[in-house]
Amino acid sequence: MTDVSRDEYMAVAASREIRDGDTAFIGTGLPMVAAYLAKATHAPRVNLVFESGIIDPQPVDLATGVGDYRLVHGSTKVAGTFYALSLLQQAKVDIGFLGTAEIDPYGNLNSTVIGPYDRPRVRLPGSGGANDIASMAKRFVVIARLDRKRFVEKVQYLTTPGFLTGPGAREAAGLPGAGPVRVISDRAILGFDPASRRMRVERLYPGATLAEVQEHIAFPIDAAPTLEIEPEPDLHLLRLLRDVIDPDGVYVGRDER
Amino acid sequence: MTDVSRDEYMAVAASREIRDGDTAFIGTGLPMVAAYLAKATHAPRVNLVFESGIIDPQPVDLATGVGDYRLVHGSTKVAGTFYALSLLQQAKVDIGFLGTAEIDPYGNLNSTVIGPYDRPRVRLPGSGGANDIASMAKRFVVIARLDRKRFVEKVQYLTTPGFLTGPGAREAAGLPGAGPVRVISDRAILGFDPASRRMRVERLYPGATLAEVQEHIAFPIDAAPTLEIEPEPDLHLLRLLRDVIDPDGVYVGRDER
Amino acid sequence: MAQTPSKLVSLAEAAQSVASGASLTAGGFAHSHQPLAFTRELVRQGRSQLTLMSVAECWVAEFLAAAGMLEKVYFSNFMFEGYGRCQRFSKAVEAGTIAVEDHSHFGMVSRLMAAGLGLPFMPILAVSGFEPAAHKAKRLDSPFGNGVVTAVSPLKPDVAVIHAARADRLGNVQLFGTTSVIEEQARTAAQVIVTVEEIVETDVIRRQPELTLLPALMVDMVVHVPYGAHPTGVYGYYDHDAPHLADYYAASRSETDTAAWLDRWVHGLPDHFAYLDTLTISRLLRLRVDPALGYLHEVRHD
Amino acid sequence: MAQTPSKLVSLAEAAQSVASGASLTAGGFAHSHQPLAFTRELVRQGRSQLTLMSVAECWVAEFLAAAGMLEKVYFSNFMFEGYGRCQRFSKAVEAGTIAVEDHSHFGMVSRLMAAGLGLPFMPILAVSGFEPAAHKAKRLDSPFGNGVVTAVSPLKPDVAVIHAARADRLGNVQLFGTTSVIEEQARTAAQVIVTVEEIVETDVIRRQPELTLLPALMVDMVVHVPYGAHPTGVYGYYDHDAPHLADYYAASRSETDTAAWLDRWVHGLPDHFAYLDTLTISRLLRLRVDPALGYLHEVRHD
Repeated sequence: MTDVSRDEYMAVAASREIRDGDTAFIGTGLPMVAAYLAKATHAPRVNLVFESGIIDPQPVDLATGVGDYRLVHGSTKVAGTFYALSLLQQAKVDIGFLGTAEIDPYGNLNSTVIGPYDRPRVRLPGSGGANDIASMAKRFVVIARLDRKRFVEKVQYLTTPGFLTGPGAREAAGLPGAGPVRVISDRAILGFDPASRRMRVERLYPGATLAEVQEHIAFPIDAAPTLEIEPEPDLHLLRLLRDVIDPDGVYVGRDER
Repeated sequence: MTDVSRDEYMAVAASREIRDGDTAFIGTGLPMVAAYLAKATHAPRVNLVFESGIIDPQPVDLATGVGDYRLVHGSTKVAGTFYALSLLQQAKVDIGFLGTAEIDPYGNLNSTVIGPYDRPRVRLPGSGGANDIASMAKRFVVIARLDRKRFVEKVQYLTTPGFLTGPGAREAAGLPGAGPVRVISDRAILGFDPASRRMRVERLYPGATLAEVQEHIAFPIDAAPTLEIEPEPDLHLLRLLRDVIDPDGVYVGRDER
Repeated sequence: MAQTPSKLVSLAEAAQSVASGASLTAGGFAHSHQPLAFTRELVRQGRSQLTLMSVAECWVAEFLAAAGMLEKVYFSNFMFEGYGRCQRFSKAVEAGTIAVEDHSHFGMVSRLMAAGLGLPFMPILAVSGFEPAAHKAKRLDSPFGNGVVTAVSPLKPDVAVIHAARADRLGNVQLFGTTSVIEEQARTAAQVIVTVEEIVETDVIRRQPELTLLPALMVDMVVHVPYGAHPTGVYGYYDHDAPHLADYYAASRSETDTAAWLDRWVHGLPDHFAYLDTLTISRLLRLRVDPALGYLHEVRHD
Repeated sequence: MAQTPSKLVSLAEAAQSVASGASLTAGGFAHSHQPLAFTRELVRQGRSQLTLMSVAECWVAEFLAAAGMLEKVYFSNFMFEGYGRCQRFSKAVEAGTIAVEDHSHFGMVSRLMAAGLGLPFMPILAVSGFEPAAHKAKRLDSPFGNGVVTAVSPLKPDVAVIHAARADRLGNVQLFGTTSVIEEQARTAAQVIVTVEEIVETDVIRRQPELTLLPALMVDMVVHVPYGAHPTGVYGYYDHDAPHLADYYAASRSETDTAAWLDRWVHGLPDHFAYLDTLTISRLLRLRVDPALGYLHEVRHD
């Protein structure tokens, strides 16, 4: 099957990061699709938590946001924002997903400003739960399309900690979570070298090359010792994505290959 | 009317301490009766809070305790213990009522042990919410029968702060509440001298004498500049107490005069 | 506060209690239960130099920014889910006319909670903003030698404005669905104004006390404002009005279009009921939720 | 934890997970929802040197004390409302066989909450115990120069035992009426055991998610134990059994009578259903609540 879109590769790869029994902190967009996909396949007992205060929903329709009433209906608990976020501090959250405007080689993120903080060129939406998730979830995954303006040597504002300056820096800062484990992009799946904590290329989507990935990243990046090729998603997964979870293609585009 | 019991005087006097619109933290026994009486008469808009997490009940039957289901039914909010107690810290509670095994001239209370803490002669129930109420409610009222073993020069354990060692001591200790305003006993209503913070006799129940009150208190105690006589309660109040609020005389005895 | 037998006031009266220069916090999350009728009334009356101490009340922030009424904003995230960033708010920050102070959600909620619990700080483990400004967050050793926390300082707004499902005249407030940050916002604010879809008898509140979000002792004013969250939604009543939000979002790309939009939907209408009439009843009915689901099943994801 | 498809276990199995020397916290307040079937099973199985980190679970403490199983108790208040102080517990403290550490309610709840929120301390304004022992509470200046707090240290029990109204097999737990300290207790304990009146399908939980006290992610074991709080009550199900409590209270005045009572009601009965049979169905039916009130209207105040 050659008509798998990049979004579909991303959704499937993100879904795979969720283990059965995990408590996963989920935001709008691809993470939501990935979480539904995981729950419908290999991780039926995943507990989904949304920052609006919704725990473990069973939505009939795809939600348009983390506070969407489609999530409230049929959830197992509705509470408030403090409750949901305090689960992170309690070390009850296994995995969180984050998007970003900028990411550096250590997985540090900026979703606050482009330009100086007090008089920015572009004012972005701000941290939201991102800093909390990255600081306190046991692990987190970044979902970001490759772009030399996004994958930068140094973020213009440190919204959300990855590995900070490298090995030992998170521990020194007192951050309870273990940090980023994966960066899921539209051409490859990236990870972090366990020794240097720098980003590396771990898997290429079919058709993508290492050179092409490197070209779209503004900092030097190597391949992992064994650079793999991501297999095409199972037909069953694709059918779930296309027919059940996101039939209108709201979050998972079909066209871009 | 000469058949008013001491308990009835106490209930009426306690009820009078509640002002309309107050938020009152209420425990089992006489305070509950006093609160119902206040709500049924001069303070219809009193908000009652119970440490079990019940806010503003409208009980059909007299409750046997602060967690009684008679209070849950028809309350305006049910929550948990932390919620109820945190209202004290938020300075939302105007008045609380406390009982005690020992009380000293400054209104400090002991409800923890008689004898040494580690090997007490009598182990009492412990603070419960008493320390919290006395520390943080805007004002509090003690309800205690006169007895030389109860009204003592020095409490054997400081469970609950009154004025501590005297003027300025509460402020120095950082206690947010203003301290005790009244001690309602079975023969007289006591208060505190605004300058010395020591207990004094403010009102005698009909038939009681200052000497008799002093005889039942183990520390030296004077009368307030104007020592008044408590008037007999209004017939309407007595009917409410006897026929509606505590018809079985569970908390308000009829016999002792 | 509780001396008044009823806390019911008009929307105009409630809005009048917010002076220019005041600090506000507002309920709501994403496209849900934001007090927008109140916000429109405030814009209609006109205010300046307001401070917003907010978490995710993006639409309140955006409309106040569009009307040029904001001076300072503490916040953690303003994002119109499904649309993009808040345009007028962001432009004003970029132009330097609104000063901001960023937090994580947990940091912001904890700052409100500190004040709400009467505490001079709240300890958290996340490092709010990571390189925290000294006045908002400081590293603090536990006095028991068992760790280090980030202490965040309290934020205490003058007024909290909340939109909820129903309340009685005494100010007992109930809301269905998620409660977002309302509990902490109502606790911390010096004055609490609640607008509601329905006024009910206290007996109705007493039938489901477990649904009570704010007891009367937390609330100062109650305003009866059906569709008071429109164009955001209220769980169990109506869904958010996606086309209306999209219209605003399109207008908000330019200052002129935004001004025209505000003229049409705020300044050009004398009050909330004129606003509802202009929307038309058929439009409002299209937002009515499926009672079995609590949301509008047919809504398009646009 | 969530790897098992169902968390349902037997009462005996659940009790076996509490080892001698373990620290416990138990739900309940006054005569309401105390996990007493679990407590009886633990007494039946026999344990020693247990620690209780408690707030107001007086009956749990009293029965464990009567059985000689307690070594240390952290608590804020043990009082049998309407009866008097806990006799066997108090006697054991007076005899020096149980060590205690006193707190105010707020101090104790805050210590549990500190651990439950993952914090090395919790700041409060009340001065817990007023002359606090250094290991449980310390005065601490706010780093913002805006006040002084009392920091209380975290308490983290090995096991929390909760009795609730209903749960599904995944561990989503609902309770009607007041929730006492259950939220904080379940958060802080390393292992959470919940006994319930009814096991329901997850769909039943999903119909009223606002009633869920503990989501599945907080719960390790679920045990189906109807009348599991007897002789205390469960709101909406049955009231406390006042004559049974009075019988125990009379027995508890002497060591011999207490032993005889324990022989009759605990050791002499193989399991919880034998206990219920001995009580007789007519006695249990007399405790059944009025569905409109949620409590037993006819009960005497004795």
